[in-house]
Amino acid sequence: MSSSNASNERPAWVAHHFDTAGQQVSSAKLGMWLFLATEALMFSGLFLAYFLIRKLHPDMVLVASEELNKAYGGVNTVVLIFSSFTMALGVRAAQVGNQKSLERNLMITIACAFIFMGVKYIEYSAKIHHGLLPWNFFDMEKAAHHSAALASFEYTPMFFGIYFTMTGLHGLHVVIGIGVLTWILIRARRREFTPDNYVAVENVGLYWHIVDLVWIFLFPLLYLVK
Amino acid sequence: MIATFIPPDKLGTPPMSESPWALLPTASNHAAALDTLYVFITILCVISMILIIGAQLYFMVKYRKRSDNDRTNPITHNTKLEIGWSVIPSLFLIVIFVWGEVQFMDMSSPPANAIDVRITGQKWQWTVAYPQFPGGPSLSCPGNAADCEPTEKTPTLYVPLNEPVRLTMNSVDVIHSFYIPAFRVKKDVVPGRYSNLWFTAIEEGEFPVFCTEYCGDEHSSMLAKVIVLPKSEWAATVKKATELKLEEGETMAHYGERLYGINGCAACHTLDGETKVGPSFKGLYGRTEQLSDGSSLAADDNYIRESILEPNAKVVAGYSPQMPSFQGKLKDEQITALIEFIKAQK
Amino acid sequence: MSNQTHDSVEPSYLVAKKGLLSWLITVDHKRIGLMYLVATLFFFMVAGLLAILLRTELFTPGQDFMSAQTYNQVFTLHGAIMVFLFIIPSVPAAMGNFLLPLMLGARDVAFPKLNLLSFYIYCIAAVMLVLTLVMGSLDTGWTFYTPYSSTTGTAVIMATLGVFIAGFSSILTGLNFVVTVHKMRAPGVTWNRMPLMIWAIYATALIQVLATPILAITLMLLCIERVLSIGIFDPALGGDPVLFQHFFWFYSHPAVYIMVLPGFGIVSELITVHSRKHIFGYRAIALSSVAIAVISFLVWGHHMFVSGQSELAGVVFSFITFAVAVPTAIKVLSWVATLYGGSIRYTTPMWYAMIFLWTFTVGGLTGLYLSTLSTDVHLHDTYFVVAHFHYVMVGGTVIAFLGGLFHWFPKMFGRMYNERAGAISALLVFIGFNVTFGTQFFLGHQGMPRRYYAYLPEYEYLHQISTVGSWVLAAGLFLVLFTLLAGLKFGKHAPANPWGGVSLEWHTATPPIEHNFHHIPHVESGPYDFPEIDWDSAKH
Amino acid sequence: MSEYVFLNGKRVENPHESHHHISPVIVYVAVFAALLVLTGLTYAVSFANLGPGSLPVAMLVATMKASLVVAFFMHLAYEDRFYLFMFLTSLVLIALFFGFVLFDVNAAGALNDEQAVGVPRLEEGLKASETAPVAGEVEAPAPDAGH
Repeated sequence: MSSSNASNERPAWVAHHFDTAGQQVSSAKLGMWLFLATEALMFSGLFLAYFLIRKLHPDMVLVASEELNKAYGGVNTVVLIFSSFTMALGVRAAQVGNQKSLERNLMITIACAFIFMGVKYIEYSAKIHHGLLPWNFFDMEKAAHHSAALASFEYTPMFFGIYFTMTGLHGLHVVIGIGVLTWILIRARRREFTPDNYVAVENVGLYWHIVDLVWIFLFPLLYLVK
Repeated sequence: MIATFIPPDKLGTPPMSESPWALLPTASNHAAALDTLYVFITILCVISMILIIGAQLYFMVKYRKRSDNDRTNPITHNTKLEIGWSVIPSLFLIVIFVWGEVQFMDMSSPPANAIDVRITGQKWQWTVAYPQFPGGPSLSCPGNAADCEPTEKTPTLYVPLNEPVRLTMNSVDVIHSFYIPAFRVKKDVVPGRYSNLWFTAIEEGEFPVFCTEYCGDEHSSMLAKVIVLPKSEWAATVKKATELKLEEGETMAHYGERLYGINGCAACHTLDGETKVGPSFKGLYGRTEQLSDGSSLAADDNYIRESILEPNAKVVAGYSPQMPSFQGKLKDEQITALIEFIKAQK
Repeated sequence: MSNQTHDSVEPSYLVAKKGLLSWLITVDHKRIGLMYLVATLFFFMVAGLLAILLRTELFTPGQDFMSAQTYNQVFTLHGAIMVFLFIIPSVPAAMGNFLLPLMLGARDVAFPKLNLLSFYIYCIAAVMLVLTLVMGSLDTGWTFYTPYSSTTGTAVIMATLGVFIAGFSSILTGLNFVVTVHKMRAPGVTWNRMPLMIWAIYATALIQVLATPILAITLMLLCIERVLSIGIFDPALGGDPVLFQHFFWFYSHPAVYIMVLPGFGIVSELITVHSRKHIFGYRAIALSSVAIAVISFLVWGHHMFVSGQSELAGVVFSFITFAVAVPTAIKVLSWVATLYGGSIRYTTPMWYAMIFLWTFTVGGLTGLYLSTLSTDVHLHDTYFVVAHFHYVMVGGTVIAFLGGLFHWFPKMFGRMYNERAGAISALLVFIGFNVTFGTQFFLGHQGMPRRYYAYLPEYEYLHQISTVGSWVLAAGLFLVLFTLLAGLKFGKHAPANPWGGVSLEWHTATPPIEHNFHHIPHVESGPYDFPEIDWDSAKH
Repeated sequence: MSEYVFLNGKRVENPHESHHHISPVIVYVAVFAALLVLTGLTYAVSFANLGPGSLPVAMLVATMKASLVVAFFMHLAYEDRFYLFMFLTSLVLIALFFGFVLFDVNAAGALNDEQAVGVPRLEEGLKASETAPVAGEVEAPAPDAGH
């Protein structure tokens, strides 16, 4: 069911170098999908580093991953999936022009993002407290005191090196997501989006879903290693 | 610091082929096999060049602009021709690939009865050791002279004629690459894992060894020498080159000086007070040293002994912990000799 | 064709807006293209001078006028600046930005503001890379191999961040071009009616988008290795340095196709326009561009045959590398076939296209030695490799870039250059280039290793010839610069279509107006249907 | 200007009318529920200690979740086919990159053993306590007992 704007005159928001609104929207979306492909390729480098560490030191990874708190990981996963859900509802609200529901969903998504970062903060401080950090900052006494099994492996800090890199880069993308979502919320408040011109909301939605997607793969690999 | 470049006459310059167009000396089994493939590819390339550039030049002359109202040929494509010039080169490519692949497989599977030699790459020095002749690293004087200054000696790989030799190589710091042009063999020497390389020398003589993986300031002077000897002389020469013990009547300090030259201490510790990578030995003995963790202690016998075996335990302030450990490389008697030598450096 | 009546009334994009600010915040793809052109040519000169320093130092075996450390820093910066600041952005960003919308009949690229942003990201990257000179320079080689790069004291982090940011500029440009080619084509410009320059830039943009993120993550891991040290590249901490080479070459081999594919695009245009002939095998050349782009992702292991990579992987990579040779051969043979039955005009661009065919064919054929497993064991990391990649990079991309510069100079600036000076520059570049790098093939097969500061005296004779050759090449390149600058100042006004090209960029004014076309052109015929071709002779 | 607008050679009737796919809310709720169930499944997989099989199964579950999000939340199911093609190309590149690198890391040690070279595998490396076989007396680098 297509929107009814069948007239020929050119809406204001179509940029001068585009001939039709459809051309501008599809260009924006193709550009976003290409950007998402680059994001996926960048994170794939880190996932390969993880698989390499797992191949080089399989038993160390199993023991070291026990240190990660599965409950916090689980909460974070549900929070992110819920925020993905509300984001999708937000995009749908923009499509049908339901202004109130768009703003509400955006706010919930941003709230979930903050919760996610909060849980991340708790996890990181627990690790720092136990000295479970990459090589340069790894504290063998604290780690050994924390759990004897860890100290028996020679390359334990390697796991925490890749753990902090992956979750750190993902966390950075969540923070960028918060910034971009707030910007879209401001524009939504200014009623800039109409059922014909909502591609900005959709692109931010796509970005947020990719951030959630990366966590969906990251969570089982880091937390639920068996 | 200027690269301590080993002057060529000290290094048995290779009997290079007279003109740059001739091939290198074919001094190993791989070299002989490889050169035929090398020449085959060259012939293939020359013929293709002649065909392509010849056609180009012919067209350039024949179809140059005659007048303003020239009419040009409407041909836009010719499927048969295009398929032809895709399939024919592919056939040649497959031939080269298979030929190269067979040789490569032969190059990377050493025979079981090969003589085992251990090579260690370290920042800017090769160390050649023979498990059969335990002792010091195998070195030789320039021009194969009987005796010369310890610091002038070049690491040398003595190889018997017509006998397979397998090199098991490892690096202690960064990636190096052991390359003997005359034998057409090369393998990266990677820290943290062993890499191996084998050949059978088929021609006597001296050949240079290069390091071909960039490894820092003196990458270009990290050279060594391969000397191919008849099977009969090989064992005796190696035994003499690698033996490292206190001759009768030789003072411990002089023995220490020989060890100082052979084990590559000169690469980082100078004798004239100028700091290179590590502290200079001049006036070191007995001086109180300020350590990196703030404490300070006198540089006495056991500090030097400990620094040789676990160099990173007590590092002097201002120096980075780069020194490789000599644990298992130096016997106690040799460490005492080195300490005597350092004492003598006032 | 679209009517030309009131093109001449409107001012050209050069004079439409005045003042430095109008250039710095422009979103006009033509102005951004020129800004890229000036920046990349500047860095080409900087890195070129570093190259002359290198060659002059190698004149004698021992030390001439710089120490080993300085020499290592000079060759590293020569490599890094040439690769990341000149050859990757030069053709796609400088010429691609200028020509893509014009050849497609569009008014601008899909995301003009993003285009300007990627130029400024490029400027930040350039500043950071040049800043490393001040902060202890860089001596790891442009390949940043660990564990040397993670342990050396030089400014590796500043350099890797600079290259990391240059990667973003490359991704955004590639993304912009892919969307433009898909969504902004003028009516009638179907996939088979696009000029081959567009096919080449489209294939390059695809590689830029899909390969550069891996470089981003590799360099980020290197920075983290130096600061926090994860240890996957450091053997002492449980990792393996060969992994870095896998990560690095997975980007860097597609990157060498980012460098050379645009050169192919330019040559296709030059040869057709100047020999007044339809391209021979349009579909074959277009598809081989995409085929090269695809295969380029499968062959990175041929840089690591002797690096401790397993022999089985070496065999697989060697076989696929041979597969890349076929589409490249098809291209070269199709270009030579295009000359058949033509009416060849020997203008400067055509001279450059002709010497391209020689230098690139030599570069391509010497690649056979390096993709064959056993000969690569002998030739890896020797001057043979240096000669091979210079024949493909300088002999391929740079000579095509110079040809393209002379070809579209009238369209960009509305002035003509001095034809005689251009031809002499082509001759000088040809002689200097072949003398410099031709001798290096023999140096390499004699076993002279790469990146050597001091060498055995046997190699001195060839090194001296090569050094003299490099001076001739430098003279030729400076002559190119003076010819173009003189053309800019004193050149007479160029006619609207000096070469008689029929692709869309020649249908608008010279230099083009601000938004390219008054009325969006309707294209009915292909980009190579020259008036001189007598189609009816094909009937009987 | 009422001149007709063409796009890629085809005349466009009403150029500024754009058609989007709007899926009903129920689709989103269903996908959300499915995602929660699958997350529970991921937990179950990890506690069901399938041994070596747990990684592939966990990856399978994660891929199912990912394809749900991509298809419905990101509307890829209703979009222009080229976006799907681009996304799959990047996945193929990732698989290629992983495949070759992991194959190589795996094969590096194996080949040495296969040729009975008796070269210690990667894990032992040099850091372990065995004596470096250079100048001192040589015994086969015994696998160190530390682990």
